[in-house]
Amino acid sequence: MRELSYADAINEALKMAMKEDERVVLLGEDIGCYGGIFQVTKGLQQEFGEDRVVDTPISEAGFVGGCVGAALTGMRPVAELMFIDFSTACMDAIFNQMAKMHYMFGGQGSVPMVVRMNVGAGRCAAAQHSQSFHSIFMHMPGLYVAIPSTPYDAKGLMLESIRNNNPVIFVEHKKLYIEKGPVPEESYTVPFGKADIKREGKDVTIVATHAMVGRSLKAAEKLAKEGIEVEIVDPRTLVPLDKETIFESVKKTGRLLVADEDYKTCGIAAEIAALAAEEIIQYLKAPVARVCSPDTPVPFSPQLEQVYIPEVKDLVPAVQNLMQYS
Amino acid sequence: MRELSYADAINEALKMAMKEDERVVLLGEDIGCYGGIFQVTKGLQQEFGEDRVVDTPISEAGFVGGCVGAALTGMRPVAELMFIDFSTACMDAIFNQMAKMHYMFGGQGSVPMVVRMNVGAGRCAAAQHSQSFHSIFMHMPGLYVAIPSTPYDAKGLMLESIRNNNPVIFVEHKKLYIEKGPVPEESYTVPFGKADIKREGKDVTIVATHAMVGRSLKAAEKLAKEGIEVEIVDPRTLVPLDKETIFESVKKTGRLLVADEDYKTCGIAAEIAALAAEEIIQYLKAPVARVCSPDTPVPFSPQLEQVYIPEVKDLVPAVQNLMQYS
Amino acid sequence: MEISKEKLIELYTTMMKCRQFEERIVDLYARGQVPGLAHLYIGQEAVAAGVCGNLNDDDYITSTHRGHGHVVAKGADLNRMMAELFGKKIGFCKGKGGSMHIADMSLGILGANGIAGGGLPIAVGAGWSAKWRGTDQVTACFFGDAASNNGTFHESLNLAALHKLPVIFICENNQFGISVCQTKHQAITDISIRSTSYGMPGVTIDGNDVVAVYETTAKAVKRARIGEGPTLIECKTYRWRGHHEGDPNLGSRYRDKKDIDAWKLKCPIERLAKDMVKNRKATKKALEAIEKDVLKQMDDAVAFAKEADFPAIEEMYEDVYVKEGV
Amino acid sequence: MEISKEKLIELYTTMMKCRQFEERIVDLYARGQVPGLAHLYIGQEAVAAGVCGNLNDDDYITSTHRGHGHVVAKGADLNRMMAELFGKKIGFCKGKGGSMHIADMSLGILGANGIAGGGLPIAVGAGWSAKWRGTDQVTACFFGDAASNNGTFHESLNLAALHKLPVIFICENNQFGISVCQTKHQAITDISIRSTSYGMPGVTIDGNDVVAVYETTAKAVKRARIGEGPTLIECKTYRWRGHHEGDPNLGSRYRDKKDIDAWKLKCPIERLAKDMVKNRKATKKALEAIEKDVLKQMDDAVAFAKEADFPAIEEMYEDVYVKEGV
Ligand SMILES: Cc1ncc(C[n+]2csc(CCOP(=O)(O)OP(=O)(O)O)c2C)c(N)n1
Ligand SMILES: Cc1ncc(C[n+]2csc(CCOP(=O)(O)OP(=O)(O)O)c2C)c(N)n1
Ligand SMILES: [Mg+2]
Ligand SMILES: [Mg+2]
Repeated sequence: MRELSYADAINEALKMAMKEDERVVLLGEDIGCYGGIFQVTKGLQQEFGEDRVVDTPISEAGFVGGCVGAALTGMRPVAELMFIDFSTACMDAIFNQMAKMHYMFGGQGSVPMVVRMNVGAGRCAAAQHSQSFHSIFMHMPGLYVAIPSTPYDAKGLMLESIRNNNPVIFVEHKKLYIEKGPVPEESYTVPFGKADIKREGKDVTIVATHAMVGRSLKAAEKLAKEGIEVEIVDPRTLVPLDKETIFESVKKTGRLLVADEDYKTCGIAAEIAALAAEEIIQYLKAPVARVCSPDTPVPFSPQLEQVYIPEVKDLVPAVQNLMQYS
Repeated sequence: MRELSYADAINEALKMAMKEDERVVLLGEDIGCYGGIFQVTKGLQQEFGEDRVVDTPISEAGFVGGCVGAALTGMRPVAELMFIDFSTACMDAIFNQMAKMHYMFGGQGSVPMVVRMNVGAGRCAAAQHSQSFHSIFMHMPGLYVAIPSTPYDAKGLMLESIRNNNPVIFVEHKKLYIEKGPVPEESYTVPFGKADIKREGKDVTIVATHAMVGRSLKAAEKLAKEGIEVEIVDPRTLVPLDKETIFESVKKTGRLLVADEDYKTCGIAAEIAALAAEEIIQYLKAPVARVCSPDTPVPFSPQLEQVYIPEVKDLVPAVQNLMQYS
Repeated sequence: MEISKEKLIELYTTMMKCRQFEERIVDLYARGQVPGLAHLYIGQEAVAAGVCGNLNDDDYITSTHRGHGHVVAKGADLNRMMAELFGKKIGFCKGKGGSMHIADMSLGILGANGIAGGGLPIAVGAGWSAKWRGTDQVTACFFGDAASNNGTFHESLNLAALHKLPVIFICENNQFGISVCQTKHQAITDISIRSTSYGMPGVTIDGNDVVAVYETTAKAVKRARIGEGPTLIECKTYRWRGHHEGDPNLGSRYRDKKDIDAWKLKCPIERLAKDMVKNRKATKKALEAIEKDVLKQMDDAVAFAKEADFPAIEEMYEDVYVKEGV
Repeated sequence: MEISKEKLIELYTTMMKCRQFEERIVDLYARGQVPGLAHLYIGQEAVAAGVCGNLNDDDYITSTHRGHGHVVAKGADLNRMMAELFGKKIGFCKGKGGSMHIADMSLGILGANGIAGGGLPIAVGAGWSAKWRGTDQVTACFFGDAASNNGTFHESLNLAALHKLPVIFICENNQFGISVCQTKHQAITDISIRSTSYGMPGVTIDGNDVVAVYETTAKAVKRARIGEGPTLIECKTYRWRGHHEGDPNLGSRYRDKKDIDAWKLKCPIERLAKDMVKNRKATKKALEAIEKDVLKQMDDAVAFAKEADFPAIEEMYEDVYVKEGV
């Protein structure tokens, strides 16, 4: 099948959505002639014009809040935040307006909008341009959270996100933008709340998100050589979360490792570990393991950042340790 | 011993800190002649003047960010956010500046400041004035998080927070403000990272925060009548977290319930459950239980809100269920 | 511009409705019959009436924590409003929103808002939406003097002016943000001058003169409808009650009773009544008849609200997300 | 005001340092020897030099993502700066901050900042701090034209004017926010007019005329030191390089090479050199000697940085919190 990069897959989804639905507009900083800092919106302003692909001022609270008002009144805006780090500048619009309106208004009105942002360290961009804290959006009721790990999922989840009638936080991963993979030409959606088994195995379940999926696949290859068969479950959306698929896998393997690049404490891995401890603890042969970013800001120096990033180097020993239990 | 309300205990701590250290200043909305929306700063502007107790404009990003600059340059500011809900308006100052500077600057400079805010539903104030999402501050590295459950702890933790050289998120609970308890007249501190056993018991460990401590004590009385002895551990600070005391208790009881008013998913209860599943799973006789706010916005109608709030009604059956396992 | 007799009667009736609605709340609140917070509009009626007197049913408004008057003036059903304040299922928000979140999508009422300054970006989005959809709808955005210090004011007015959006920014300068008087929250007297920072026209008017408000808004609405962009209108006025019901002695902590009395002499309703009678636009009798009729409507609304049912517990969990395929 | 010959030489030397430092980065970056993002200051040197030429060592500055020039002009050690850009332990931030977070507390450099507009509240706090501590320290706050649309601009200038804080707000209007030209991010031409919204003096000057910047800042600093409050100074200038190194063809996606060439003719350094020689303040020879000397300093800095060690891995976990009792 035709291969596209993760960035181009999202670009294609945005283009298709804009073609099929006039209500879809894009807002963000430098998404126009610049094509977005990571080139995700490349060519879209040329194709759809400055009215539908809007270069905004540095006013995250203004334009993300603006998207809320636009969505409430019949549009389907897609906002780009250059980095998840800057979502702090529009957190009121996200937490208190976008996430709550449908509920606060007693089911009146809907807020069909998407806020795109990216996570992930590895570009020596230091503590304010490298964070992953997508778990806070999983934490806040009223938001859907999509976390594509492949170009295929990226296109399908984006199309679903735009068509969905709820507000969606669409979390991309910087290090995946240039990764290529098969992507169908036609329009398709990846449903929310359906995890994908990226690898089958009987010994250990790794619930992996974003770049941790690829890293887990690499680790699995190494571990396979030792005769350890890892199963990799990619939730694809954090909200709704496909607990069933995760639990089925853990019931089979009896061992759970959660791999996510967010900070460890109160992160996604904490939630999935807690769900297991609450609902299927009797199936666990071993402690639950978490492989996440450490609880420190992201350091600049390449030497430190390479160690900081949760990688194969961390996954392999963690899995080996789980295999001590039976 | 003399009794004070939780609000007055914090007020006394602020007053003592301002008397002993000129660098301590208070900033917030309506904290002056009004005394703060919950009367926590009552009388302080009259005593210390308008320069040291500053009524700010509605500019959370400006004055909390201002506190960061003041703290960096030799002051010890204490900011009040009227509700935790409004921390969304200054999230950049908290997440990207206050929490990271000491690290980003390689250990240069410090940010000795306190941001006060309150959580808790129960006043029919609806979805934007009743939230509890303090876990996001536990999630972000670089912040200390204090969560007093009694007037005694409130005074001692506030004095420690102001003297501490790190940024502290001081999370108060609305429903506790008028609760009275013994508070020594003199100055004292409650150390960070030292949990307090609020009740001893052999059957079930409840790790409880804020108002959940009092609610757990009530539940414990009921359960005692059934012969179930609950141990209640109050962490008092979420960061640093006293894992040891929590673990010791769980090792003794073999049963863990975490009671916190934050939203359930990715909350404090998730983290503590995950830590148990990671580090002491072999001691667990039963699944871990979480009693939290449901994953919905806070409803206005008193009828719904009463059910919404995690209370004795939720704690008792949850504990009884844990007792099914042995 | 000569205002028709019918329009004057309409403005009078609207103001009377706003006034009487709030006076009911004063009474009900004092008797503990309405839960939660109530920020009353008494004294500012000319602003809501004069502005909304220019709007069509399909025009939008964004409102504030002090929103009853705006919602009434835009034409919302009094029974369902009152029912919402009682937390009843038949209320506009099914009892889940309450005073600070009343919305009626069918009348373009995009919600009261608990966040001071929270409505401005939403208004920008609604205006943008009308421009994208090619309608001539305008959006009236109400906010207070103190909210004009929130960063959202800045970002919103800049965006609206830059894109010539059909938004009318109505600053109700009642000279206080809770207890903080204007001189303590900003170093300017006329907030309308802030329009120059965005290249937008701005004007300051007597907010207790409903005719002035009506005529000034008419011009702004005309500009907006033909694509000439936004206007900032500052209406100087005063609130007669405390910040919210329960604010001790009508705010005596921070203001002088004399000021309240002085402003009561400038009552916008009596003022219009006098003029109408003097200019033979209406007879005292006719106006008294209107007052009686409105009184009756309030009796009905209260009766309606009292009889109505509370929402069922299960409803707490509904409306967090839009049911798909809806 | 007649500027002394010595001061002119100093300004020239400072500008030359700023220029040469950045030209080194261009070269090192092209050869892949410095990691991460680098936003260069070339073309804007007159602003940093003219402003900082008025500051004492104990005065403060807050800087931006484009901060090298500000930091050099405030007098930071070039070796440790260069080492930081290389991610070395001896760098100002122990290699943990990098280009966007260089700070030197000993010189009142409160940090470059990765958040556009993030520095303004911090500057307000530093100014407030000086006022509280009763010193005559002033704070110079650098930010760009595009950052003037962030809500933090509004809240910060309002607070500074309201409390007459000793802060000089320096807006470097280089006419672009990354790819978005001023006409696309705000509907005004002179950003200095925004000062009127806060009751603060504002002035627009030629930012490539170091003498004008020096003299205008001198007046503002004088006002600030004697408690007359803040000033907004807009400096019109232009950046010669792309937004960051790696921005294709110096930003050809969004601007015309002709404009760059036109602005190069207005080089602030050559301009001062010409004037000085013409007015017999310095000989060509003397200026060439300075250039040579600065060149040498850069050679040394690069050599120093290259030889220095990277931080040890354990250091990644240090400095998240201040060690107490320190
Ligand atoms: C972001 C935010 N900060 C603080 C508050 C608390 N608060 C509620 S109303 C209010 C004062 C608002 O004053 P103004 O905007 O003048 O409106 P008014 O109450 O006078 O109608 C404040 C500070 C809030 N709701 N939102
Ligand atoms: C809050 C925030 N939004 C977006 C960005 C991404 N960003 C970095 S620099 C920049 C443009 C800044 O333009 P300006 O303020 O004019 O400074 P200049 O780069 O021209 O020196 C943007 C949008 C950011 N760093 N912070
Ligand atoms: Mg007001
Ligand atoms: Mg610029």
